[in-house]
Parts: sequence; C-alpha cells; structure tokens
Amino acid sequence: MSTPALELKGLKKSFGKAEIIRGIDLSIGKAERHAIIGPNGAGKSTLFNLITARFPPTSGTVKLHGEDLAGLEPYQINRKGLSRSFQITNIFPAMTVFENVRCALLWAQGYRYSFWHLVARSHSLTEGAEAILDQINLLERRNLPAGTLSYAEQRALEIGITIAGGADVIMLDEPTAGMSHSETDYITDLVLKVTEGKTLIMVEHDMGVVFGLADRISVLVYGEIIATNTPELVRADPKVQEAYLGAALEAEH
Amino acid sequence: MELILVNIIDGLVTGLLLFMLSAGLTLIFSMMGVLNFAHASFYMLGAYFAYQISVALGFWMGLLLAPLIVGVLGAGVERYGLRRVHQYGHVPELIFTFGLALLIEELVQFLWGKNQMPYDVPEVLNFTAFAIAGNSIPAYKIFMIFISISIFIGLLYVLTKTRVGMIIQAALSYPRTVESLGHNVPLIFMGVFGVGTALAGVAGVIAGPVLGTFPGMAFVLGSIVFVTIVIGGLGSLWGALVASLLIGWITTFAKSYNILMSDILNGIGISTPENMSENIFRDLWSITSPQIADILPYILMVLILIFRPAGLFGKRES
Amino acid sequence: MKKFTKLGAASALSLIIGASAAFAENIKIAFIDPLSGPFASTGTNGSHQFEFAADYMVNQKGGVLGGTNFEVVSFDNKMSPKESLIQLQVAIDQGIRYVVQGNSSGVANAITEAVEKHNKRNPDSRVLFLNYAAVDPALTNDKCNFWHFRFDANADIKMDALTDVMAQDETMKKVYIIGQDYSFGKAVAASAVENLSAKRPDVEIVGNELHPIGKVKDFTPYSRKIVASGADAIITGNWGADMLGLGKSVIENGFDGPIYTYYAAGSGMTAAFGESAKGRVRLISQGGINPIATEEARATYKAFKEKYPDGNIDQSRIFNVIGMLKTAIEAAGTADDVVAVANELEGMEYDSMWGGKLFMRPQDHQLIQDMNVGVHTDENIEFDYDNSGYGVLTESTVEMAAMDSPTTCKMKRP
Amino acid sequence: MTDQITTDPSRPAERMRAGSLSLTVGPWIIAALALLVMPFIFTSNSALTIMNQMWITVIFALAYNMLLGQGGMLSFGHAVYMGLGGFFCMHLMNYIEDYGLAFPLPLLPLFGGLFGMGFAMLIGSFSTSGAGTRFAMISLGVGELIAACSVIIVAFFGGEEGISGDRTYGLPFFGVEFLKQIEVYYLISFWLMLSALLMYLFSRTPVGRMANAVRDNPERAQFLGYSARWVRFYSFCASGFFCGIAGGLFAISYEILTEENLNAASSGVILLVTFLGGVGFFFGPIIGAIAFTLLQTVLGLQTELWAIYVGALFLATVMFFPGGLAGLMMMHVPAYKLGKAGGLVVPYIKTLVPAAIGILGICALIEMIFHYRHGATGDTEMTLFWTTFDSHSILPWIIAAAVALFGIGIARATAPAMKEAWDEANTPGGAS
Repeated sequence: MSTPALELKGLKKSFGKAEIIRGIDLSIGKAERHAIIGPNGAGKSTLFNLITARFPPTSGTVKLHGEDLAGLEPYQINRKGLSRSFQITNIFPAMTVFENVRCALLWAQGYRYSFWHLVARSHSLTEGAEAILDQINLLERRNLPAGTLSYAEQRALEIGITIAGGADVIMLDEPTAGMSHSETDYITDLVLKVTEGKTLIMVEHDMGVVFGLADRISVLVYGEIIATNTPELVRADPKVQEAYLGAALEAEH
Repeated sequence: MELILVNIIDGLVTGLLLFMLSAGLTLIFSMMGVLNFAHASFYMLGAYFAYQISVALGFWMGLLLAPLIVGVLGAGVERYGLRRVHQYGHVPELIFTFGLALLIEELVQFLWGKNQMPYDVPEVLNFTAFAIAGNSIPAYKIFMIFISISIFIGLLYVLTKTRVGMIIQAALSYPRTVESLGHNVPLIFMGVFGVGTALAGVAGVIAGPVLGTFPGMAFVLGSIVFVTIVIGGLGSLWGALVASLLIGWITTFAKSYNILMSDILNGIGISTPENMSENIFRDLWSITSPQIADILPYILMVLILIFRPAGLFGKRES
Repeated sequence: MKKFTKLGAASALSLIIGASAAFAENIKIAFIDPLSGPFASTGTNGSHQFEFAADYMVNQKGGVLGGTNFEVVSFDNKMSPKESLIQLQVAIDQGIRYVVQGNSSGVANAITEAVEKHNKRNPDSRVLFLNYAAVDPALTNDKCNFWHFRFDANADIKMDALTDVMAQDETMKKVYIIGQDYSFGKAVAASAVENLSAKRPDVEIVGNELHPIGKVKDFTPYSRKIVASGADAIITGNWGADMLGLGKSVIENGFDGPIYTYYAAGSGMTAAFGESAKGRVRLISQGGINPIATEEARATYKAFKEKYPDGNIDQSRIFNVIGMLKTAIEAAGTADDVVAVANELEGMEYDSMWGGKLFMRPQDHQLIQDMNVGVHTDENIEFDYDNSGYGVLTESTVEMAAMDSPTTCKMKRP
Repeated sequence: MTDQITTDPSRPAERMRAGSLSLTVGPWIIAALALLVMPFIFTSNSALTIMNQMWITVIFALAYNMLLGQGGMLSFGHAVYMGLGGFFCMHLMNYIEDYGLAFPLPLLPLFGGLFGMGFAMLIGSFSTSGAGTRFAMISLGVGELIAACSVIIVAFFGGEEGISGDRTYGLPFFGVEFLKQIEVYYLISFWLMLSALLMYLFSRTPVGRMANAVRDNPERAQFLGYSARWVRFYSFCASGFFCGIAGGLFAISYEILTEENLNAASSGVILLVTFLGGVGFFFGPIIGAIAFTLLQTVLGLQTELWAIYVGALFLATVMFFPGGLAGLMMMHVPAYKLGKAGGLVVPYIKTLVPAAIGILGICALIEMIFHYRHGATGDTEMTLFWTTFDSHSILPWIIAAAVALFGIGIARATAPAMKEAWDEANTPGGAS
C-alpha cells in the first residue's frame, strides 16, 4: 500500500482541563474523498485546526504524504500541498472576486515575495484565475468586491480560493452550512467537479451531501472516532446509529 | 538608607497618579478597543477646571466638581463623537482622539492663555507631614496617596462586587456575548468612557498644583499612559496598578541614583576606550541613568512586547 | 495685528506672491518665533515688545531716514527649525531685510546658517539676523558669521557674571549643578564648573547632572538628591516648565539655599513661583527694571504697561535691538544696503535707557553690556511681572561683563 | 450617502480593480507636466520652498500609506525612518564637502533610502510579527527611543542644533550646482515622480497584492502559502526605503536636520496628513500632503489660531468623511458614471456656499473673541477679511454673528434638497 495522503496518529488536544480531541488515528489514501461527521461539539473543526496547525496538538502526529508536519506554520503546510476552507466564510471581503482567486494562485505559480513582477502583466495568472472563476461560475462577478457577493457565492469563492493553489489535499469545513437546497446542490456539484483526482477531507452536517460525495466516512463523537468505513457500512453500524446517525437520519426524513 | 524610603514614597506617588490615568484608559481600551489619545487631555482639563473653580469656590469644590464636569464631557465625546466614528473602524477612532487631543490643547490655550496657571496646594495641606533625614514629605503627597488608594479600592469594589461591575468585566472579555445577552452595550461604553475620563480628571485636579497646570501638561504625560497599560496587560486593572507602580519606582530610582553607563560597560568587561573625544560611541559611554530615566518605560515596553506580548497580567495578546 | 489682513484669500500660493509685491515704504523687520504651541507665551510677549519698541522708539519719534517707519511682521515658526526656514524664505520674498529671532538656539543655528548661505547665493537680497535671545556660545564663536549679531549675553558671559556674584557668598560650600540635557544645558554646566573652580576652588561641586528636556513630569527625585547632597546653592540653566517644576519641587522638598538661574521670570513663571520662591531664586539678566535705571525707561515701561496690561518687559534688550538698528540705519544712510548697516553695527557704542553702555564687539558680533543679578521678591518692586506683585530686584551688577573674553570667531567680511 | 462609499476607509475595493490593472499613463503625464509648469506660475522662492516641502511630504505620506492603507499597519513612530535617512544623507553631504568626494548630489536620496530601509529591516525583524496594537506600540516605543537618542547621541544627531551641511559641494550635475531653489525644486520633483511611480508599481506586484490580502485577512493569507509576517516585513522595508528618500530630499532642501525630524509630533503629523487625504486610495496621501502643507504654512501666516482650525477640520473629516478628501472625491464617481453628476452642481452651490459663509462667520467670531481677550489695550482695531474695524464696538459682533447664523441656517434649510439630489444622482435609471 502506498503512503497515505494524510495520516493521523494518537492526536490529542486539550484546552485547559477539557480534552477535546482524545486520541485520533486515521489514515486517508490518495484521491480518496473522506467525510468526517459527528454531532455538534464533537471536535470536528478542532480536528481540522490541528491538522492545519492553526492550533498546536497536545500530543500525536500529523503526516502529509508520509512527512511529519510537527512544528510547521500554516503557510508552510500549505506549500506542501494541503489547502483548506473555513466554517465561517474566510475570504478577502474588500478585494475583488478576481483578486481573491489571483492571490491564491501567486505562491503556487512561484511568484513568492516578488516585488519585481507586475501581476497584471502575467498571462498565466490572469488565465489561471479566470479558469478557476469559470469553474466556480463566478466569471461574471469578477470585478465585484467579494464582500458584496451572496452567501452561496462567497462559499463558492472560498472553495475556489482553496483549490486555486493546486493543492492535492483539500480540506473543506462544512462547505454547505446554512444553505438552501438548491444552493447545497450547486455546491455539491462544484465540490465534485473541482476535487476530481484529489484527496478531499470534509466536515459536513448535511447527510445528503456526505453520502453523495464521500468514499469513506469517519464518525467523530466526543473527540474520538467511533467508526470509519464506506457510507453504506457506516449507515448500518449500530454504534453509529445509536450515537448520532439515527437521530440525524430521522430528522432528515 | 533613608533616601531609599523617601524614594519609595515618591515613586508611590508618581505611580499612583499614573494609575488613576491608566485605570480609566485600560477599561476604555480593552472594552472599546479605542487607543484614546486624548486621555491625558482630560487630565489637563481636570486641572484647568479645578483651577477655575478653586478661584471662586476653593480647592475642595474643585476636587468635587471638576472630575464631574470632565466625566460628563467625556461621556459627551463618546456619545456624539466616538460612537459615530466607531463604525468606521479602529484607525479612524484613533485619529479622532488624536485630533481631539490637539483641539483640546488649542482650546485650553484659547481660553486660559499660554502661561502656567497659579493653581496651588490648598493652605490646609501646605505643610510638611514629616521629614526623613532632611527630606520633607509634604502633607499634600500623603493626601495624593490617600485619594488614589481610595479610588483604587472603590473601583475594585464596583468591578468585583456590583452587578454593573460584573457586566463591565464580562464586556471586557466578551463584548459581543454581553451585547447578545441584551445589555445596553452602548450605554455601558458611554458610562465607562465617562468614568474613565472622570478618573483622569481627578488625577488632573490633584496633580495640577504639584506638577504644574500649563497647556503642555497633557503632552508630557500623553504616551506614557499607553505604555503603562501595554506593560500591565490590556484590560487588567491589577496589571495597570502594577505597571504604574513599576514605572513610578523605576523612573524615581533611576533619577535618584547616578548609575553610569561606563560603570555598567566596565562591569560587563568592556574597558573604556582611550581616546574618548574621537570615539563615535563617546555619547553612549557618558550616559547616566537620570538622563534616560524617562525613556526607560519605553524600553521596557518594547522588550515586553517582544517577549511577552500579552503584557504582565494580560490574558489577550495585544 | 497685521497678520490677520489676508485671511480667506482665494488662492493660497498666489497670496504669497501678492505679498511680495507689497509696498516698500516701511522698513520691515521679520519676527520669527513661536506664536503657537507650548512656547507661544514667550514668543507672543516678545513680539509685543518688538512692536511696541518699534512704534514707541522709532515711529512716534519721526521714524528714520527722514520719516520712514519700522514695521514688525510676525511669523510663527512653531519652534521648529524647518518652519523657521520656510518663514525666513517667505520673509525674504516679502522684501524683508532684517530678521529677529531669539527662542531656541537650535532655531537660531538653523537661521544663521540659512542666512549665510542665502547671502552667499543671493547677493541681491541679503539679510541681517539680529539674535535677541539665543545664547549658545557657538553662535559667536565657531559658528559666527558677518550677518549675525547677538544682543543678549551668551551663556558663558552670563555664567561668568553669575559666578562672580556667587563667589562673594562666603557661606557657600557646596553647589549642585543641574540642567536640561541639550547643548545649552551642557554649556551652562561646563561653564559653571570652569568658573567656580577658578574663582572658588574651595567650593565643592556635589552634583552635576542633566535631565531630559521637557519630559520630566515630576522633579521630586532630583530634589531628593539635591537635598541629600547637602548643597548650599543650585545652579541651573533650565527654562519654561522645567524651571518652574524644578524650582517649586526643590523648595517644597526642603531645600533652603538660593537657586541661581537664567530664565525664571515673566511669562507666568513669576506669578506661579509667588511667595514660595521669595528671596530664593536669583537670576542673571541685563537692564535695570527694579530699581529702574532711567526716567526714560520708567516712562517707556509705563507706556508699555498701558498698552499691554498683562504683558511684561522681561526682555529689555529688545529695545536695545530697535535702538541700535535705528542708529545704524541713520548712520549708514540706507536701510537697503545691509552690508553698510552691518558695518555701522559693528563696534557700535550705545547708551541704553536700561542703564549702562553697550558695545557691539566687532570680532564676533557679541554685544558687551552690564550684567545684573537680581532676586525674586515682592519688596521694593516698582515693576512687577505677571501682575503678581512679585518681580526681580537687582542686587549686584557686573559692568561690561566679559569685555575681554576670548572668542574663536574668524569673521569673514564681504 | 450610499453604503459602498462611506465604507471603512481601508477598503480598497473601488481602487484597485483587478481587471483594470493595466497602467493608466494619463494621470502620470498630467502630474509630470504640472510639476514642470508650477515654478512658472509660482515664481517666488518662498513658493518654491513651500512646494519643495509639499513634495517631500507627498513622498513621505505615500510611503506611510504603504503601511497604513495598503498593509493595515498603524505606525506611531514613522518619522524615525525619514529622519534617519536624512541624517545619514547629511553626514554623507558633509563627507563629500570635507573630502572633496566626486559625488553627484542627485544620487544622494538613494543612499538615504537604503539607510532608511536598513533600519526598517532591523526594527521590522521583530515588530512585524503582529499588525495590531503590538505593532503600533512597538513603533511608538522605538520612535520615542530614537527621538530621545537624538539629544543624547550627539556624535550622530548633533544634539538639539542638529547637523547641517552645504549641498553645493557635490559634483556638478550637467553643470547644475544646486545653488538655486529652482534647481532643487526640479531635483525633488524628479524624485517625487520616480518614487510615486515605484510605489504605485509596488502595489501591483505579488508582494504588494498580498499586503492587501494580509491586511484584510492575515489568517486566510497564511493558508494560501504566504507568511503574514514576511509580507508585512517586505512592506515595512519598502516603506522605510521611500521614507529614507524623503529624508534625503529634506536634507538637500533644508541643508539641516534636527531632532524635529524624528520626534513624535512629526510622526503624528504624517498620520494626520495621510488620513486627511484618505488611506483607501493611492492618491489620497498626495492630496493630504498638499492640503496640509498649505493649511499649516499659509493659514499659519494668517492667524495664530491656525491649529484650532486644523484640529477642528480633522475632527470633522474623521467624523463625516472617514475616507478622507480622496474618499470625498471618489464618492462622486458612481454619479459621474451614471451621467448624473451635473445634477449635483446646483444643490451643492445652494448648500455649500452658505455653509462656507457661515463657517467664515464663525471663524470671524473666534478671531474677534481672541482679539478682544488677548489684544493690547487701546489696540481695538483689527482687520479681518480686508475690513478694518473696532473689535470693542458691538456692530461687528452683530454682523459676524448674523453672517454665521444666516449662512448655517440657509445651509441647514437646503441640506435636505442636497441629500435628495445626491440620492437621485446615485440611483441608476430614470431621467438623467
């Protein structure tokens, strides 16, 4: 078996006395679409933040393509090919839609901290950004300040920014939170389209989205993973039924 | 030895005076995020109002009325000025207070002229309380210590033992939560701003007679107040107290004892260069501690920000 | 109040040009000193004294050169060297050939250098710089030039005279020197040490230190040190709030000797010192006010008080500046050729209404005059300061102080 | 006022449209021509001096705005970088004079820039790790320390007299020795154009774009592969460089540098200048610098009370037009694009002219109170607006008060109409 795209071993996180993540082992293969579900307060977002070094873990390791990420800053992790979105929309609201995407392309295209290139002169930047905008259907909005977009459009933009850098491991934190049905479908299709051939890890509440997208699902309850399996088997798992899924499924139907 | 005791008392007076300014500022700062540049201007207004009142009604009425007037003015500034600017963000707020400081200084000059005011210690307190080895401690200093400590105790009581205090404390840490709990946060802001400026006013009233009542008095104190609250940690009353006393003592002792830079440099093993007049570091060698006493707090602040960004007692990173 | 004339003109820059074409009937004197900001009180008072002196001594007496009037034009330099240079340029463009300035040696230094460069580069519009109060010795030594004339005694001369008087006090055994940490404060300290050790080798200097200028909030720690050192007298060059703060603080904290100083009168300071400093603060100055030197001076002072009831003649040398300039212009027969006027000023002897003879030393353009040491008191005061009842009473006089003092000036004449 | 216009001044959205990044050369050519022609209109030396001061302030303010407007970093001690660059240039100038070095003067500011940048690198290495209060307070502390050093370290700063030199000892530059103000003027203008252009281009480079991104959302920028700290550091160094250039030009123009160039007041002024002009637009600081220099120099010539007016103006700006003067101008772009700007002219005249008259009336009252209180006894005559009158008689007071009330009254009465016209002008469609 080849090196997993992302591998977590014994990951723990405590805030003061409260242990939020209580020892997580998880391995996610290349090009796998993996969903993490669980009731509110289970620690899903915290898990995301641990992986991307927004918080340092109390103990345990995170490996990306077999490489330990301990001690790296978020931007260094990003440069290694891991990109994420946020639960609360996290874009550059004052900049235009086009610029939001273009900024996401800069590092990937090797501009680094250049002060001798003019961004407007670079065809690859402009074309790259337009291609992304085309993918997320925001080409017509390109010159509007991102903050003036509708909520669904902002979420789409966030996904666009997340994938723009060409990272091969994409982490999406509740991409469809707070959306109507039609908007959810739009985002689901979008996620399917843009993560083609990439490793996807997502936290999601909407079971429709989860079962439509994921190859495998992990169920996180009180800081522990109680099951990791294909959607069908997870759905059938009595432990999951008991802890979480039953109620959620009932609510959905 | 006696001199040390005298210096401790003097440093205490300086520190407590600074505390009266920084207590109000730290409350305002941590609650509203406003770097109130005009805070020391309210201190100046306190002194001028008290002088004007003392001419007609005597010192004690000045002590009573001037802080009230300053507090009302401060609340007015918050209500009609800052609140409007608040929506634009922190930088405009800061510029607002900056401009306000400028304007207050000009207005004071316009109204009272540019000379120092003959605002003096009241006759009742104009005697020597006691003397230590020839150094007299004026009764007025004891009075200043007494006033500042009672204010600190009062403030501590209000903040920890009353409902209003609880709300303010909560608002310090979680302003949005408090708002969503249905408290009238704008009113709390206005109140805190008013009380904070009134405290600065009290400081002005009691400091005016000893430190001088002149248009430059705000500028002299201006930024050192920020330094105090940053060192103490934003939003921490205890931090403000400790930092104020620390600064009071550091500056007092640095001024009282001639510590020479050349001694320090020699002490750490660098020998004095032979030909001093040609040496480009000659000025560094001749520095003495009284020379740099008043910039020591700034050095302390920069070091604290580098190594402990939350300040001595702060919980939030500034 | 000429400066209000042009408020609200349409275009700001064109205004300056308009002003440059103004009629040239009067001999204009540019007064460049702070009129706003923390030092404005000194500047405003100085400008009043200049305006009054020009009016009273020249214009009301028929003017110069057969009827030409003096006109003092005030420029606010906000105590900033940069602003001073801008205002100097504006003044020159307005056709002004005489510049007076006094507050801050830093500004004086900037102006004297700028005037020298300007006169070198623009021989057609040369100007003279009449310095009435900046006392940095360098201005008439290493940095001297032909265009600069100093009407105040420099810091060294003042200290020389002050220590002459101090030396007579046999009970004085220990002296503490304290000053502001900048060129003037350092010059005062160095000069005090030099003079005292020459005149009274038995006197011990128990302290010699500098404090940051304009930044000290509370002088108590310094006072403690002074009291603890057992000093019998203090020498300081402090001015403004630093003087008042230091003076009040040492007295309050138990010091009971005299404080010898330069600038501790007028501009609200006399009033603020009041009773507490009576007989304690001694200052060096020139011009006899109490007792008044001449009847002419008495009449002048009274006329001034009538016009400015809240003002003081705390810089009587301003009247000397106007008087000597008038004499020089009359003698040169022109006000436009400043070289001729400067040549007349050089070496001029002039009888001041404030007492004594004045001599503009040609080697360095330093005015030599009588120096007085006075005491802050309310007894025998005819002309008080700040309407406080307190004033400065002359106690002793050093005639033609430092007449033969050396100078390092190498004057280059055009 | 519509939403998108009264927005937070640090919002650059309207300013740097990604799509329209192609360099528009028009404004630059106009600016260059204006710089060339100005000395022919304003010929006096004092006008040249004031213009020199203005252009130096423009460079300084633009450099400051690289931090404040573009990078979201509030500095309270920025005069230090300009001052140090200037002091270094001054020493260099004296070195040229003393050792007869063959060095053309026009290159001097470059070295000031490098020195400013060097110092910025030193301070930036620890101050740029945060943008908020931490950065601001470190800048305040460093600013105070350097200002205090200026009187202590006499060898470099020359104490309170500062250090001075003579600019004319450099290698003649194509026969120009910089004896005359006009020659200095063109030298400064050249550096102004060059610096402004470079700063403009900097904002369009990857690191310049990321400075905006980091300002708006440092965390998001981190997850795009950029270290917020390094982006701030580069902006900070670039800002230090251009500040140093301004310092070098100051050294050439005034031939003296003093403690004033480093102190807190100068740092405060540049903050006010930049804000007055508007931090949200590249050209904002330019307008601010011009307006402020005129206010300070020309108003200062007219009245001792200039600082009161300037203070009041700042408060009014910050309260009512947080976008600054540039924001005020750019407010009208939407109406102009809709072709309705013309409809605003008449309502504007109806409201703003009486308001201006009313304000002048208030100013007259202030001046009269001041004269009444502080003027000499017997000197009851004062001159205001080309009219000489007796400030102790009642008539002028009545006139001034009436003018003030009348002006403000009319302005208040016509204000709703202006508001209406404004709303109409900003509504798309309808008759234009």
